[in-house]
Amino acid sequence: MTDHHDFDKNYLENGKGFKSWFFTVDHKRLGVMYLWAIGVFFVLAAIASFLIRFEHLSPGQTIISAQTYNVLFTLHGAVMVFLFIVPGVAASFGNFLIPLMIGARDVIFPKLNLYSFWIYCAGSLILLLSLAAPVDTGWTFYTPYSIDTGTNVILVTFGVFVLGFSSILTGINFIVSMHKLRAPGLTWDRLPLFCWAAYATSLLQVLATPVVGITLLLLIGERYFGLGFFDPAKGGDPVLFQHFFWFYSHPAVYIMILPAMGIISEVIPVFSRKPIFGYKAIAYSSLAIALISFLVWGHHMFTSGQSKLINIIFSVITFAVAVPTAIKVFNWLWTMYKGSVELSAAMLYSLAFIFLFTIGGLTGLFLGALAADVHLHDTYFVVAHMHYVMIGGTVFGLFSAIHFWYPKMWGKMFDEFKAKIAFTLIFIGFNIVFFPQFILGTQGMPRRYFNYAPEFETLHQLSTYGTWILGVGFIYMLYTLFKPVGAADSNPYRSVSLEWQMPSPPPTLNFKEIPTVTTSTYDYGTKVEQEA
Amino acid sequence: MASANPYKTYLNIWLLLMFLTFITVYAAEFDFGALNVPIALLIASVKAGVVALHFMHLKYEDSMTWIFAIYPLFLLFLLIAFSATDIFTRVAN
Amino acid sequence: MQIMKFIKSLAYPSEMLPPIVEEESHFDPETEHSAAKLGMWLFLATELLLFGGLFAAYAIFRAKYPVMFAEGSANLDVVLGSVNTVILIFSSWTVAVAVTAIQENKIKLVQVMLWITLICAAIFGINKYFEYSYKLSNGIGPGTDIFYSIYFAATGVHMLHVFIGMAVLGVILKRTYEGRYSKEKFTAIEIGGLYWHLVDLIWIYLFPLLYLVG
Amino acid sequence: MDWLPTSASTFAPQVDSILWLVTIISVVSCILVGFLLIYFVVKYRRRSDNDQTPAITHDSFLETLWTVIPTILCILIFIYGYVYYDKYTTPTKGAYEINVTAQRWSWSFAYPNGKKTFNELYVPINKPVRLVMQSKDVLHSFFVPAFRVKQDVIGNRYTFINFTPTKEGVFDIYCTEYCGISHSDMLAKVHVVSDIEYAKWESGDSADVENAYAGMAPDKIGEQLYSSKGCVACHSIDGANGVGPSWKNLFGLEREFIDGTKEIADENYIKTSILYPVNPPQGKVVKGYAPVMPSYQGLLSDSEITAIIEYIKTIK
Repeated sequence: MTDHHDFDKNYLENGKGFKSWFFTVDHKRLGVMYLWAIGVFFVLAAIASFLIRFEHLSPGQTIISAQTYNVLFTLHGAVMVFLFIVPGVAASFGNFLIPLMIGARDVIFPKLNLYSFWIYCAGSLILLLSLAAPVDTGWTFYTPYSIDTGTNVILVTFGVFVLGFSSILTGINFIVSMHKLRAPGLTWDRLPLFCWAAYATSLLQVLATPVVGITLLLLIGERYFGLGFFDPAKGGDPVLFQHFFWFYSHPAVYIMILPAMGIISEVIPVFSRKPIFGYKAIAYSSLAIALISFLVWGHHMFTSGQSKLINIIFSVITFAVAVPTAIKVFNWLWTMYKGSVELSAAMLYSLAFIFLFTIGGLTGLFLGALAADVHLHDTYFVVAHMHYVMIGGTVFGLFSAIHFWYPKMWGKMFDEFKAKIAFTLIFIGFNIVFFPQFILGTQGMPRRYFNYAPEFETLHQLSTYGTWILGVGFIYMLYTLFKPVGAADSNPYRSVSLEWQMPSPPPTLNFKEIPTVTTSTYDYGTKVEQEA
Repeated sequence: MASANPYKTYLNIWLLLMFLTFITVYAAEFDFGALNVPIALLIASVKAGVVALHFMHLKYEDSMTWIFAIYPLFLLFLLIAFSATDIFTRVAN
Repeated sequence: MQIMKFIKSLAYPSEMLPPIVEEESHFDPETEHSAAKLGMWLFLATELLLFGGLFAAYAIFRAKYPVMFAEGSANLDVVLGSVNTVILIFSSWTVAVAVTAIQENKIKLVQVMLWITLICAAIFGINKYFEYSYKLSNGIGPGTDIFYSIYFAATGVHMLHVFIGMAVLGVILKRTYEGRYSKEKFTAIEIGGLYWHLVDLIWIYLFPLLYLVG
Repeated sequence: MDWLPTSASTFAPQVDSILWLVTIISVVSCILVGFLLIYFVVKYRRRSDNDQTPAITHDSFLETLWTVIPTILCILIFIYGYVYYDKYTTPTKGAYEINVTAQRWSWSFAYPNGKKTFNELYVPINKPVRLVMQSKDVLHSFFVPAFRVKQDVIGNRYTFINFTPTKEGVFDIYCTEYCGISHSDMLAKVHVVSDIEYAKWESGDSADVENAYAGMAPDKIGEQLYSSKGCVACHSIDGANGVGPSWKNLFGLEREFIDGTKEIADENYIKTSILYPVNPPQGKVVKGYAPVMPSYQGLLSDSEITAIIEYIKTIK
């Protein structure tokens, strides 16, 4: 029809101006826009967290009031969870990569993909509108506090409800794309592990999100009509709200982490020049996690007043989920065995992911053990555990992806050396922020506390100083990324997977001819020593 | 994809559904005690199954569609089973 | 005029998009058809779980407050409920016929059937309106007790789906007059029909649970 | 600084043993992962751009190994966690039952002998205690780090905590379920005392308290009560608006109430407000504030109320 059929034109050059981006159906442009959006929200929520940490430099009021503090941690949690990390890697890199990896010209429902993005924008806007009278419930909206607090709960929950549709529609799009659009020869056991992870994530998005949707709708009903399901004063049950909420929010943890795991599975083989170790185990454990993660939500509620029997059941199943995760960690490690390992910035982030995620996972064992959780629940131990998984895991995975696919996305290279300096600062800063919090929590420092006892001061201060290093590292990373140095080859890392076998940046229609796949995505190394 | 005379089949199915609706209402006249809900749910499920299989053509769909049609039912069961287990085993500990 | 244009652009965003959106599909019609159906089934799965929260709340509170549920249920109008059930199942049948008819290129039949469906849906809505207003005039509303909260929440969310279904089928009906569908191209009617059947399915459960089992 | 808090109940050493067990497992695993990571990175670093690598895709033995070992460890940790949790949740027959009421943002305790205390829990050493807890408003959570016990407190339903204190002393009670603006000030103390002292405290009604304050000026006593009875959670003394009105310059000030009436804040007004804060007809809630203050009837003696009034007079 028009010039976009010109195959030589890459997706970045095909059309200029706001309209050509905001109304595009090109999955690559949508992926890039999601990346921008989550980046902006990440910075917003990070600023909130810096203020929170600054407040803790001394006990009592340091810079902000108690009410502002409560608003800030709610804002930090809600924006980080619903605007940044849930759409996060799946929507940005999922959109950019899945069609390239499966050898398709786009996702199966390109227009729906655009609508999902619009819905995401609308939901974010609604959620942020609530800043006019900011909410102080915490991102978990526990009843009955959220029913009777005077703040803008309805607007925020409605925003989350709308965002849910974006999540669901993106999930449907990815699942159906992977069923219907894989290139000839790209069988399920040749599919890149990032796609497997995205598939498992999409399943969770499609099946878990509606439950939180109805829960938040009912919460709105509680506030408007006084429905009473979650209000003890009306014969309802606040713990039931927690059941409904965590039925979504526990699988949501895996919505956040699985795509990052997928990224690690892509990056490590490339920089080790080895096939991924235990392809099937990693692929199936993604699926296993997706299925079992629906069975463990109650481990967020061991001290909530849940019955003893159900606590025990949830504890057992929780330990069952720990196993597939352990398998993945060792498989990634063993991929490097006898390889040819190059420590690029992307690889450094991936290796840091393995280490930090191991700590995050192991500290989960403390929380899964019933008697220990009684002590540790709702303390800083949980805060530290969660951030080791979410930052040490997801965010490090995202940074790895940003560096790894940078040449493919922008057609340019960044300064590797500077990127490694930024990595070092981020890694050190992160650990200084969050490791002391494990100790704080074990000593009994509760979370969501504006004020704290003087004996916790040293560790709190240490943690706050860490945020400054982390912040500097993050700014330096952005600086490095915004200053490209020279053009990129189509395949600077000599990867064998499909998305690198095309020009950088990719042409608008991806493939002139749909490719036929004949080998595995991880076809590295010589076959002499295969299978002892 | 449809059978020889789909309109006739649909009409039969519709008549069956009407009959089942009548049974549901009629059965509610009697008190079966604890069986009231299971009976109502059983009839409703038969109706739902008929609608899904014939009107929604689930009969002709591939196994993937079947999985996506049935798996949410399993999740719904989990949601109810676990939260009910909690609420009805809360003896004083 | 500007406003009308804007509203129209909301309904048909594609009309104001750059040409790239109007690109013909990258995929063959067969793939597109089966993909749309699979996508719709996935969407139905989410709809089912959306109602799942309500069913779970129903199950738990019914077991907790059996007397309240028995009394509340006895106060609901079984006749009106039964009439609505018959109407909704009938409309499900008409949609099923419409989907088959389009595959035989019988556009006229499709249009008649979709009109009947829409009328049935409207009657369903009017009945619900009478039911709600009767309850509300007697001082019974959401929040009266847990049973009525469930009743209003469940039927309310269901009613919302009826409206959405009406909108979907309405747009499809309009497009049949524009000649957009044929024997070769009927995916929209089929997945619109699937959505309508789901609305029916949910009601098949809600009716006995709310009106009959006391 | 010790990484574990004081251990002062029979449950605490049990929890600590799990914490130690999992810590050891974690440290060993972390060292293993960290070592392998660094070893592989160094040993197999890229030497030339055309390094030959073997195409190892899997190894059934290794994979079974790192499936089985974590599984065994997980089962072990679960069993530990379960056994101690079971002990903790099983009440001892004849335990000393204390009723706990949580409300924003204070704790009150009612004892079997009819005594009541506020933000101060008294328990005898080495006697099993059972707390029967309920919330008057939103969710709260009762947490004593020294005892390693924690349980959410819910409205319209009782929840329970069992513990046997093993060490005399004063320990912190925290609220760990977020409950609003003064969540982090919803603090209390638990006093573990010997049997003899406990008996004294039980029989002595407020005599002990009076003795403790012997020789102190009333306004100084009031200043102590201000923090020990939880007034500090809602009322500032520096003029800042909290949940309730500030006490600065309060005495003698004209107050306007939500029903539009006015009154001068004198001794009688303050006493009435402490005893009947929100219940009409006596209760007068100052305009601009929510009617959330709990009644201190039975929790403060007349002389203590007088002391608080004297203290308020001094805050200028």
